[in-house]
Amino acid sequence: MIKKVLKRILTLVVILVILSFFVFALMYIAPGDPAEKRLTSQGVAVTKKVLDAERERLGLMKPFLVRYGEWLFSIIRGDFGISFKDDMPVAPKLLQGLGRTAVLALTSLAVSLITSFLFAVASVLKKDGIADRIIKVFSFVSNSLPNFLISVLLMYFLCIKLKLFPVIAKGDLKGLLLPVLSLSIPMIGRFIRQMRAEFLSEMSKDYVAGMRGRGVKTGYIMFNVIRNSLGHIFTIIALQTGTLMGGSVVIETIFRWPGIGKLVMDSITARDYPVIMGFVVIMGTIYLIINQIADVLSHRLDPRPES
Amino acid sequence: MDIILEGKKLNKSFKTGEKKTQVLCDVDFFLKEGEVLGIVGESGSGKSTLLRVASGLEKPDSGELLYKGRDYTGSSPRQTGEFLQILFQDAESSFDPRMTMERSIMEAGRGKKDKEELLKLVKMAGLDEELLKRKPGKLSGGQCQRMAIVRAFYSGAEILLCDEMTSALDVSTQAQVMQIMQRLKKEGKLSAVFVSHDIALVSEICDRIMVMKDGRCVEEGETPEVIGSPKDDHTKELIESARKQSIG
Amino acid sequence: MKKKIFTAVLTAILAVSTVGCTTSAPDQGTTAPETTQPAQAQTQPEDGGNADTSSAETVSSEPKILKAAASFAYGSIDVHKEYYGWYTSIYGVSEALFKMDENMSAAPCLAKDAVADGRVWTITLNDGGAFSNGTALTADMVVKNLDRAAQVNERFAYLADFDMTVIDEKTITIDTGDVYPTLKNDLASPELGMMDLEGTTDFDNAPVCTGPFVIKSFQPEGDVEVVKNENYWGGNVKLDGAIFYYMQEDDPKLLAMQSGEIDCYNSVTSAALAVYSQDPDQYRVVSIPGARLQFYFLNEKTLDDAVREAINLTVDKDAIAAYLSGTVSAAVGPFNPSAAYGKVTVPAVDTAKAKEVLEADGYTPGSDGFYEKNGKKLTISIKYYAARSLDILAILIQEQLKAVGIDSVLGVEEDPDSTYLANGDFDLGLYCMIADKAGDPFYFIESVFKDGSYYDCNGFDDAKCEELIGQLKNETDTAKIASLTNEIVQIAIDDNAYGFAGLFNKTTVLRAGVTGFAEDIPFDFYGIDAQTDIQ
Amino acid sequence: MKKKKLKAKIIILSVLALLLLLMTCFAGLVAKNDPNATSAAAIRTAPCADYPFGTDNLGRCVFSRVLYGGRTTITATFFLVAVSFAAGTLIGMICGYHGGIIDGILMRIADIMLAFPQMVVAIAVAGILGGGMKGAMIALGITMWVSFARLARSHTFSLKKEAFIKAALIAGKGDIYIIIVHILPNLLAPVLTNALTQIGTTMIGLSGLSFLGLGVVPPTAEWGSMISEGRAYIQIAPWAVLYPALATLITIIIFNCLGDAVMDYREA
Amino acid sequence: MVADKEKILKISGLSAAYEDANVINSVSLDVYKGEVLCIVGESGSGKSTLIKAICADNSVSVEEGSITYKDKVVTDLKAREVQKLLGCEIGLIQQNPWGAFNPIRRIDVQFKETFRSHGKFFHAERIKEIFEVLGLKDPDKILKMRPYELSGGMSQRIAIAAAFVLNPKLLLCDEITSALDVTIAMQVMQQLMELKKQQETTIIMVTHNLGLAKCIADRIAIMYEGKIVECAEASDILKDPQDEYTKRLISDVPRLRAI
Repeated sequence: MIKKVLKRILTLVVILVILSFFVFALMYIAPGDPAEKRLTSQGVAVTKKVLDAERERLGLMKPFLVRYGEWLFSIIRGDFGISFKDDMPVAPKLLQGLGRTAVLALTSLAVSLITSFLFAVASVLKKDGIADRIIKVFSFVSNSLPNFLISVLLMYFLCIKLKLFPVIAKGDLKGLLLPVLSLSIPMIGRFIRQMRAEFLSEMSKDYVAGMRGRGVKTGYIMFNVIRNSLGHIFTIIALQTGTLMGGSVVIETIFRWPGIGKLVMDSITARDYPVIMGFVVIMGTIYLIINQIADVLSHRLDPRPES
Repeated sequence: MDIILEGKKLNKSFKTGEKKTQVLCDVDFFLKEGEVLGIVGESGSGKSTLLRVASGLEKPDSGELLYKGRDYTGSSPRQTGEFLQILFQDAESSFDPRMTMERSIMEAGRGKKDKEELLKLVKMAGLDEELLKRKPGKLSGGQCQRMAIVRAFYSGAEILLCDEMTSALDVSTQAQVMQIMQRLKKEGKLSAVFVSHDIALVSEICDRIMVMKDGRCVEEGETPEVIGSPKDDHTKELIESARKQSIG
Repeated sequence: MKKKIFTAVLTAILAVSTVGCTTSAPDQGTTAPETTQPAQAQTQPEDGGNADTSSAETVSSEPKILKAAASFAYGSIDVHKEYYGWYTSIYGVSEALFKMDENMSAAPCLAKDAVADGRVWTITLNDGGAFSNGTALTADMVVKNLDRAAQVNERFAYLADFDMTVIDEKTITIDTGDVYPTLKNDLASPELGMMDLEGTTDFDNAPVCTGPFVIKSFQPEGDVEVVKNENYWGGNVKLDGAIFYYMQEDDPKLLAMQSGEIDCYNSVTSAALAVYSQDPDQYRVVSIPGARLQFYFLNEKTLDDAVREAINLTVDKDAIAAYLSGTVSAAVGPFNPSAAYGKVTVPAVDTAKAKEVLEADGYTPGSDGFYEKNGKKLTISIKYYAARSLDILAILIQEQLKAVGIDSVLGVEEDPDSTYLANGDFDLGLYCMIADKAGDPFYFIESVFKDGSYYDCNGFDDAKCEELIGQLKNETDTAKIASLTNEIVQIAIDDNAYGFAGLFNKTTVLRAGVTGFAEDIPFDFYGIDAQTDIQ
Repeated sequence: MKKKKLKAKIIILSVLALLLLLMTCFAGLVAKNDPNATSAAAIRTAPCADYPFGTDNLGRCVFSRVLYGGRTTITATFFLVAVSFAAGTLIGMICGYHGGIIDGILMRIADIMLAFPQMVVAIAVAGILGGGMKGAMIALGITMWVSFARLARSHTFSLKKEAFIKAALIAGKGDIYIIIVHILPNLLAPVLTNALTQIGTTMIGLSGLSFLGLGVVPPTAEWGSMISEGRAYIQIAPWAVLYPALATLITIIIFNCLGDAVMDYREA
Repeated sequence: MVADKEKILKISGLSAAYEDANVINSVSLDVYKGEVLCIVGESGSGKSTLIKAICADNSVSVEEGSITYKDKVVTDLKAREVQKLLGCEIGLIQQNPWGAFNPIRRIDVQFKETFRSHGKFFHAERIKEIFEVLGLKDPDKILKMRPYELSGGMSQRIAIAAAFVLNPKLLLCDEITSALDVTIAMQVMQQLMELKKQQETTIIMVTHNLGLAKCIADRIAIMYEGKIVECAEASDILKDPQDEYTKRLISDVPRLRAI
């Protein structure tokens, strides 16, 4: 068993190195550099002399491979380096951003999972009934509007018209509701469709007819069906958590929830390489770890060897 | 009649997860030209695996396979396809659902495009020409299996490997298919290995019978001997259950 | 088995209840109907009773806290570093020796005045200038501040070459090597705000300054809260405190204004302006020409004189300003027309003349109505970047050129400085920058018109212009500076190397009753001060 | 009887989809005004006779922009989905059929692509090739082919075990022949259904990128950028954002329903 | 000797459709208490649909006629009543040995579900008795296992146990041995008959295997294209079949003989 885990960790590391190289190369190719972005951030003109002095200080003059090597060597030692944007250490920035994004991501994941789970079960129980059709239409509609539009609409109606929420969230539970809602609506749509398909395919299995033949109550049957489809559902959730942990730039900017998404977006515009690279490493690791967990969990849930 | 297909000391094992299961242990078999060899055994006895190894679809761990004395142990299905064809239990899934029967059969002809011969074989199998235009989904199980026989002969193969070919069919359709096999056998055109779990069916068509249990050949001989005076207990048990269910 | 179902149901109820209870939470703010009476502020109990900002209140028992939205927030508030000084100045925490006023001249602040005699400037400090911790501001501390700024801020490194001597408690002389006419304006830059270098322990989070307010709470790249500086040297401070919410997006700012959660903010978008103008007695909008210039380079290497002239005759700045509905005022030259150095003339828009000029240069209208010359269609490559409404400018210019028969193709870049400005790959390159940093024209002329400067990318090179720039460098007399500047700019305009489209207005929106948010000072680095008040 | 009903549903939806495509392709006939013509006088006018959907903040006719925009959005979306479909299915089949190291490597690359931050790609590509649709499509394309590859791979796994593949091997056919003649046709239906559902996600992706300034180069009309531009004026000119959003909504619903109907038909 | 028996099930003039094809047309059949009735037919003859109709499976739409079990008209019962009926009155065993239980959950937990659904408590003794009759050694170990770990024969035996545990009066068996090897099939059949004797259950056995029917059936009904073409005592039907189809069916069965 240990050998398997080691092998997985090795592939993880290899993937991360390749990934970081690609991103570093992309950033190197992209026009503009941190020194110039930093000095002209308020639109004030700058002289070449000042610009070159700043580039020298940030070490941008070194050849590409040397800079990548330096970065890789420092990251292995766990040192995420100093941000090019404001000379602050990168690690605390990223971790704080990750923390805030995690709060938003995990709450909306929980809310979406519970709601879509209830809707999916309801729509499977009364297949092709009115409830099923309404849920189906909702799952399409909720998935077809861009989240920045949903956020503005939510903010307009809930904050201004109905005055239920403050526009400026105070970081408390009430402030969390609107961003979670904006994040959850599209997710609920996707989850319902995926869960519904999973449950339906499980319902068509022989053992359901067998249990019905023994007069087993629908509640127990549903429990079995759900229990069996959890395996697949975990893989779906894992995929979704991966993207969620990357933070939603849009939601975080509009609702002033400074998570890792917004931090990275600002860093990209400011060409703040250490932060971007740090993000890629952290996100890569989180993403691949979540996938491993999903694999282990779905194997635990459905121990049958891959038929 | 000399031996056209032979297997010596064949071994095969499968690795699922950590544990390794031995499916064939030192199995020998031989088939003479124009003869039908029956292989009987319960599920898990290794009879289908033996067939797949003989057909080249799977490689044996050890042992030898000879075709007319020539060793073809490691050869690929492309090479074994020159002299043998395989008939599967689920006839419908042995044809591509998207292709018409005619195109599937022509594909097995290795470039041969001989409509006459095809029509002759279709008539021999007692099938209507119209069926050639249809896709497998539109044909019944029995019709598909007979089309499979047409394909086998159209490809010019000398040996037919039948893997439980009629187990999925109803009794009446099974009878129709077996009539065709009997006729081919009489005309001396058929040398086949016939694998089945139904010893009664095997006793009707096969000249020699091999009984397998847990990957080993427990008994082998001419049909009347094996049925009349079985030596191995497992063979006895098989014959006993069959006799109980026979209509007499 | 039962247990599992029970827990599942329980979690479902829990989730639904949290959603339910918060939505139906008793709404503290009165949902007064949208009457003309200013919207009731959303008083949050957990916020520790902030001021009820309805104007009916005369004697307010609660503290007077102004809430504003800030478009930027930095990771540190060390006055000398980067542009952090801009924001400590907006927060009313830091003050420089001088302060820019409405007509763009440096008014006294911590310093009484600054007199130049050839290369030597003598600066006398205001008496009574003191830090918020009580220690007086001495000449020696001023010199130490300027040295530190030169050290930590690349853009002020040139200060290190000056030789500064402390004469007495209140006077300093600065020898600038050769003539440096704009020193007084430079000393008004917020980055040169005064900090008590001995008294401050944590420069990034709690600098001790002289301003009317002191930091109460500072979240790096987040919200900032300030309170009145009890012993402010400049007299009584009207406000008790202020909160600056960091809001990058325009929509939340508009909605926060409407919900009453903020009282004012600047750089208001045209969309928000349209909403505020529907409710004039609730929102007061002040829009004055600012110093941020929208202009375009015309590439002399790829466009011949006739084409450049035709373009400048076609682009209608007033029409563009109309589209941007109030956020931009049409520009003549790079500088504010009200300033002495902003007096230049631009030929009026005349599409007929433009066509004549083109046809005189051998262009003939092609079959598709676009001009072409010896078989090759005239197509202008317009390059821009998606910020400061330059995309709207690009669209409108393309439209206007098309009407005259000049075809054009739009190209967007994510970073102009390192793309079309660096490699000259443009015919018409749009750009937006601050033209008038602190009331001195030389900085823009030196960075754009001077040969070999950072923004010299359109091949504009005029001997007379170079010579005049040389004179301007050493000119101290303001009248002389103005006439020299006007002359240089006029040459550039006549050479059709540039097109000065518009000056971004400094547009501020204030809730009725709020005054003094630097709404009439055309610079972006001022916000609240001692006079800011909420009636 | 159920199959007949489903077949009818599929026909209706395909007709609707076709109608949509035709409407946008022949926008010229339907829309009177030029989509890019700005007019200072008509800034943000409410829907009226000569501007059926009103005008946006530059006085451009929203109705013609929705039609012409449809053409850009739909062509970009279809092109992107088609390319991802082709690349993904090809790679998925190769992985599914050969397995072993190739499968390992390609699937690891897929993992990397998924973990790739889309924004970084969009900015870098926008930097190199200049802004506009190209950058946006590459940024979206990078992650989209993976879903097709995974689907194709799992279907190829199950198809490979079918008897007709063994029969083809015996008939002496090579791997490439088997993949193209036998595996691909049986793979098309499920993967195409996935393509239909991907259309919706692509459109949303495009408008997301426009919101961050990485979408289409103005003045070309595109639903995503129209929504992102119009959203600032939602209080005073709601029609400028309503109609493009409605157009996106309807298109996505049509294609999603079509995808579902085809899936149900195949299963019935 | 058949007339005085008490009727447990009455199918009168039943026509029904399954997945858009009307598969049963006007079938009438009476089943007497305690007998073993075998319904023999080929695939597509409608025999499985008949079983589904009897246990009111909602995938079968009844067009005409009715099925009455004791006094209840099964075809008109609401879902709740059907659920009560199935299990303790009418039992069902399917062809797929792993079709009775959720393959990845423990067997004892699933037995509890069956008991709890009928308001009874988990009765371990009862199960062990039935396991004994079915020749299942070491019941405690089996109860803790998961169905996917078992062989076909063992799974089918546990399925039979599950059907018998609530001691149904009428047991429907749908091709329960066709997925098993011949030898194991014979053992399972004998054990099933043993349980039938103990609980005096009526059995309706659907199969395509005439030989198997001969061994265990009191009466045999031959079904062809949705109709019952012949129904008589097992011995009579084999000796002199009346209907043409039955004759051909009998002749097609391969005989064990030495050539």
